Amino acid sequence: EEQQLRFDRMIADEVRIEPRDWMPEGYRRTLIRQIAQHAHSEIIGMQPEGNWITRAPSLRRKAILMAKVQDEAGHGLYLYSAAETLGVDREELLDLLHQGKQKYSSIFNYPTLTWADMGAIGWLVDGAAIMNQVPLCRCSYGPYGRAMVRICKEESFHQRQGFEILHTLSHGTPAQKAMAQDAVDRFWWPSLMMFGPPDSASTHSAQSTAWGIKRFGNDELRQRFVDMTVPQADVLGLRIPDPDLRWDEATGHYAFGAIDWDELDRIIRGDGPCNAQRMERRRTAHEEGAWVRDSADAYARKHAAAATT
Amino acid sequence: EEQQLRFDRMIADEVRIEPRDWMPEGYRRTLIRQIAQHAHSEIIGMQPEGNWITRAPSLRRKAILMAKVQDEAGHGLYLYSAAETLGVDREELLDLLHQGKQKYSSIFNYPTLTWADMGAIGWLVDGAAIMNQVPLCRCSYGPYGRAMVRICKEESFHQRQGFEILHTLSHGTPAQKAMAQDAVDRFWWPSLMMFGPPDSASTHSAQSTAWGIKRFGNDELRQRFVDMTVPQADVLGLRIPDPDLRWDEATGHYAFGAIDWDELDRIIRGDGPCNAQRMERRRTAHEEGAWVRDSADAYARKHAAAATT
Amino acid sequence: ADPLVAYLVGLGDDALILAQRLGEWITRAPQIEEDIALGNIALDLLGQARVLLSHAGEVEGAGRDEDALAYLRDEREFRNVCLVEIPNGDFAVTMARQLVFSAYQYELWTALRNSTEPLLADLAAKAVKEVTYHRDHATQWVLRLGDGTDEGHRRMQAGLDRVWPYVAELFAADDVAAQLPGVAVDPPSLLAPWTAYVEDVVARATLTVPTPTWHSRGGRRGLHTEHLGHLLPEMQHLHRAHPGARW
Amino acid sequence: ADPLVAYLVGLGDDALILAQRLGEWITRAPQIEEDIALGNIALDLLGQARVLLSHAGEVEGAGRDEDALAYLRDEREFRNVCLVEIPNGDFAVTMARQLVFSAYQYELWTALRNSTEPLLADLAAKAVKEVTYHRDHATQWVLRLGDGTDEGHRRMQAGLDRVWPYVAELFAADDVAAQLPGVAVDPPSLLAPWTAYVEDVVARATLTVPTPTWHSRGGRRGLHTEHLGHLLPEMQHLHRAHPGARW
Amino acid sequence: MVTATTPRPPAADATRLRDVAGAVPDPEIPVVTLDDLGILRGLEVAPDGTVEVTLTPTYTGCPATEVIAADVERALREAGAPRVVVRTVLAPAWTTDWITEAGRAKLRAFGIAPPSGAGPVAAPGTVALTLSARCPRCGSLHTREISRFGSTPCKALWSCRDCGEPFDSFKAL
Repeated sequence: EEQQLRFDRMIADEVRIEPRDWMPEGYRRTLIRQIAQHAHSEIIGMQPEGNWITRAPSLRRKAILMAKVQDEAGHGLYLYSAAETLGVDREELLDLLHQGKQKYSSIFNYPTLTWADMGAIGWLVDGAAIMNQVPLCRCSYGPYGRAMVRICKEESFHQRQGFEILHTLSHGTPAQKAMAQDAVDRFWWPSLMMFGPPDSASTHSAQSTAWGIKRFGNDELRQRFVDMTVPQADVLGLRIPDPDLRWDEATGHYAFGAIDWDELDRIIRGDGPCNAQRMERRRTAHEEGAWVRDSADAYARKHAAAATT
Repeated sequence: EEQQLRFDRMIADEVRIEPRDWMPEGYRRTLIRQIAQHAHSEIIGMQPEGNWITRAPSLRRKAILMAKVQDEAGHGLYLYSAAETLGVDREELLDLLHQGKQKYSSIFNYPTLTWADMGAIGWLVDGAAIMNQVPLCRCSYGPYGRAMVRICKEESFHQRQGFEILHTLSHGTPAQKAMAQDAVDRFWWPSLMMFGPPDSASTHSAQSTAWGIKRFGNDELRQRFVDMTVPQADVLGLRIPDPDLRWDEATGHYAFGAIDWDELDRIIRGDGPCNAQRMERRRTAHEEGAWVRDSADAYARKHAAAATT
Repeated sequence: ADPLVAYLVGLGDDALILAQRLGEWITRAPQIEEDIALGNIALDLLGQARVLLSHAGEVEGAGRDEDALAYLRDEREFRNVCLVEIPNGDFAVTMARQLVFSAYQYELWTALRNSTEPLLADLAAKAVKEVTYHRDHATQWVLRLGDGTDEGHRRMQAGLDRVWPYVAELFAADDVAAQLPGVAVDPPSLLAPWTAYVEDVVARATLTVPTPTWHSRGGRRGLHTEHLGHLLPEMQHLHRAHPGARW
Repeated sequence: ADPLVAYLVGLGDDALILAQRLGEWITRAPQIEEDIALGNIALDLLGQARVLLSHAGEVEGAGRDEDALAYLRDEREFRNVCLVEIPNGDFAVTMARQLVFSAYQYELWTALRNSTEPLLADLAAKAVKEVTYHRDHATQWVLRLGDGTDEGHRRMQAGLDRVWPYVAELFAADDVAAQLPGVAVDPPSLLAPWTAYVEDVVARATLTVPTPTWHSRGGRRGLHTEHLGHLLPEMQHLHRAHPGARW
Repeated sequence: MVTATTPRPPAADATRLRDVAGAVPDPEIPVVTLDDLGILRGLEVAPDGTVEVTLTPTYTGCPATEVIAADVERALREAGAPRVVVRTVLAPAWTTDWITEAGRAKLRAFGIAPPSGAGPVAAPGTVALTLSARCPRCGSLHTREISRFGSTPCKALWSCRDCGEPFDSFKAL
């Protein structure tokens, strides 16, 4: 119909779709799913780092880490609000998360075993996230695109802090340097998996690209990430745990080894080291907080009623 | 009547009263109260030491401490059984404890703030307890007296371990020695209070003495404890925190400073640093364990029924 | 020992230990807003602690920085009041503690704006603004829980009951403060305005001000609850495991 | 690294970490008998750990004694299976873990009585007797809870569900053991007798053997759950806070 | 990069260096500079050429403060300062009133509502009053606060009831 034509024209002209504009149901559903997954990832992603707040090795690092985890919660809220402009509400989305019907990024199913993991997450995981997210700043859906602009800026700050943690460790005592290398060894491959399966195996992509939601293929973004990160590892004095990694003059890119997609599959299926723990913590927080939210609602109703009578 | 005369004669002849013997109601009640309070003290007394099991500074000390706390639980059970020979049962006595209607030794309302407190408790608190308990080995009530024989043997072992902890600390690093001195500073006066108020202010004593339950006055036992302990402090190289402490040639005893009975009163009234915490821990363990005990009972009934049908 | 150092350390430890406790909430709060709010309050307190402990180290002049003071002291050397070290309990216990402490800090920093010690006065001017938010946050929650559902009311009253034994210690006369006229605040002088504020909130929340039968004492002299001895290992472990390392 | 050292450390860490967890129960058990029983089991495990770690230190020959190994290693250097480090949960979770672990240790020590390494064989002869009691204790409780009240049944099943994801790791083929034929036991060889025993108990308790969707891995390679990182600070703090001190 | 003879900046260079320092972007909201935020309190060049910079943190616990100090130091060195000392002062306490008009415009353009109104009212017995934030996208005042505390300590999260846009609002301090 006319609406569809108008929508298609806006997409073609790169005019942003806004909440009050008509949009096809598939577009709306795709966006809800993607924004919700992104929001869930921010919320669940607080856990691996939150795990070290009470143990941060200096007050300065403790403050930085607390601020970072808080940022993630803020980004989560922000994204849930963006999703709400599409006509769902946060409670529904959280329920879907808690029931396991919506996902979050698999990277957060790895445990944070040492302080250096705070560095590796900042440098590699946030680095990969930014690589994925920068193109979303141009997303056809206005509220999401604008949210991403601000989120990406803050994430860059986080990535810089992660890099700095690793830099300090790799230039510290031998034990600190070993800790940094160990963290990179554990987080390197999972970070590459964050770009998703190879394009040849990826679903959803074509339609998302047509709708101006997705701008680049998984493999292309992954390659960019590797190209950006390898020289940074040299600055850090840390080794990328890939014997096949080498500069390829012909392509002008780094070639890298085969990714263990079975591991990603296993984790997506729920058999990762922390899937159960992350979900349990989230559900427990939600359930144990029910009486708090209920009481706040009751108070609000009571006083709203009082104000109008 | 005749029973009373027979009872009085047994007491006079130092023949032990046994569970099946007739005894006056007051004697029975006094014993139940005293044995229960003693049992409760063993159980509550597990907490200040249990607090350090997870943090013991060597595996050897951890094993010794675990064994000690376990001994205390064993003594508690043993004493509850002794009380049960007087026609109450353990559940009743625990209920009275949980309701605050029966007491336990006030000494356990002080916190254990450092590892050295494990030493001070062994040396001073167990030392004072033994001083109080040795005369009870001759208690007119058979089961209690025999229980005390066994318990005193084990407590002596504990006291020796406490002494050894302090000895190691006071001959260790300056920080360790300071820790030991600090523990003695905090536990000295409360240990003296363990003998109870001055005889001039003590209730119950006369009748208990007549019944062959109590053998010595509070002040006499306290003096014996001071006389025994002060030379041990010299061996430890630790200072007793009492500026008035001195050897009195005339009496052949150590003279010591005034005890702050207000502090003891306050703690007995419930205003001690850990009263609330100790009781809460005990009640919580009991309440959270209710379903476990219930299920075990149900299982026992089910299988007893099955065995007889 | 220099009373100024002791005073700064006492206030710094209050802020540090409460920040540590609030940090335990993060990822466990009843709603995401509260993960943020509690994190934010913790961050403010951590900021206060860093300023106070750094300055204490400078005044002491023995080369201890904020981290040496936070990570390398033992339990008996901490000078915080016992209130801040008690376990978080449920959200109501935490909000009761927040109400008590933020209303106390509000009066404290308000008074310290006139301290003759420049750093304290400067910090106070800044902190009083932050603490105004903290106090408002706690107030709103005490109202919502106390005057919301029956369960909220019951739990909030239990929360007040749990923390009230630790209140008197905040306002107890303090040797250290007494030695610093003009610099420090006399804790008893804060009681009246604190009571006025808190009793009003408790009443509006349809709750009852508890009358505890026992009171904590001695945190400022290093006599703590047993809880602190379990908080410090977690907080200090990594720092102590790598002596001399930079982070 | 010497595989014998690694093997001894692995078994020693299993016993040490579980002893630490069981130690947390003391003064919190559902009845005093259980304070004693759990303390007793913890003490047996601690005894095994001390023998194993001391011997590992001797074989290694680098001057590390049992305390150096227990207190001065970091999380990534611990070699225990993940099962023993998970939090205690309620009594049913602890009993589920005890059933799984004591039945495993029963088979392990039974087999190790024939180890060609004399210390292991000697320890095994003694430990198998202790573990027989542990297994019996856990068995009795799984029966009482599973076949007692409805709440007991529900909680006991939840306890099994909680710990079963950590079972497979106990029986996973192990590089280290593979390098020590005659000395070590091949973990997969213990699975059949373990399964026979445990499935019988679970069935008699009217419970169901869980079929978990995920499995722990990697404890023997130092890849632990996040829980271990909170257990170790508590365990090691005091020892580390006084470098070089004797206790 | 080290040149053989580092030119010593003349005292008159202080103005230029002040501009350099003031142009350093905030690390978390890089669309605004330190000058925009009003957190650069002073810059002096000592006779020996040492540049002394005075900053004030937005919040006592703001972890960006140290990063800002490092960024200022680097920017000044690149601009030729031989030695830079950055001091953080708490007084006078920073207030959102110090954010410049230009800074406010940039924040708005970035989708952050600049601060308006006041913090919670301190007087006991009154309901804390928070003024509505203006939607930086459509300009509506028909907005609601979602979270008093936002992703960074200085911001709260709001959403617009008219255009739906979620937005950060700089908290008045």
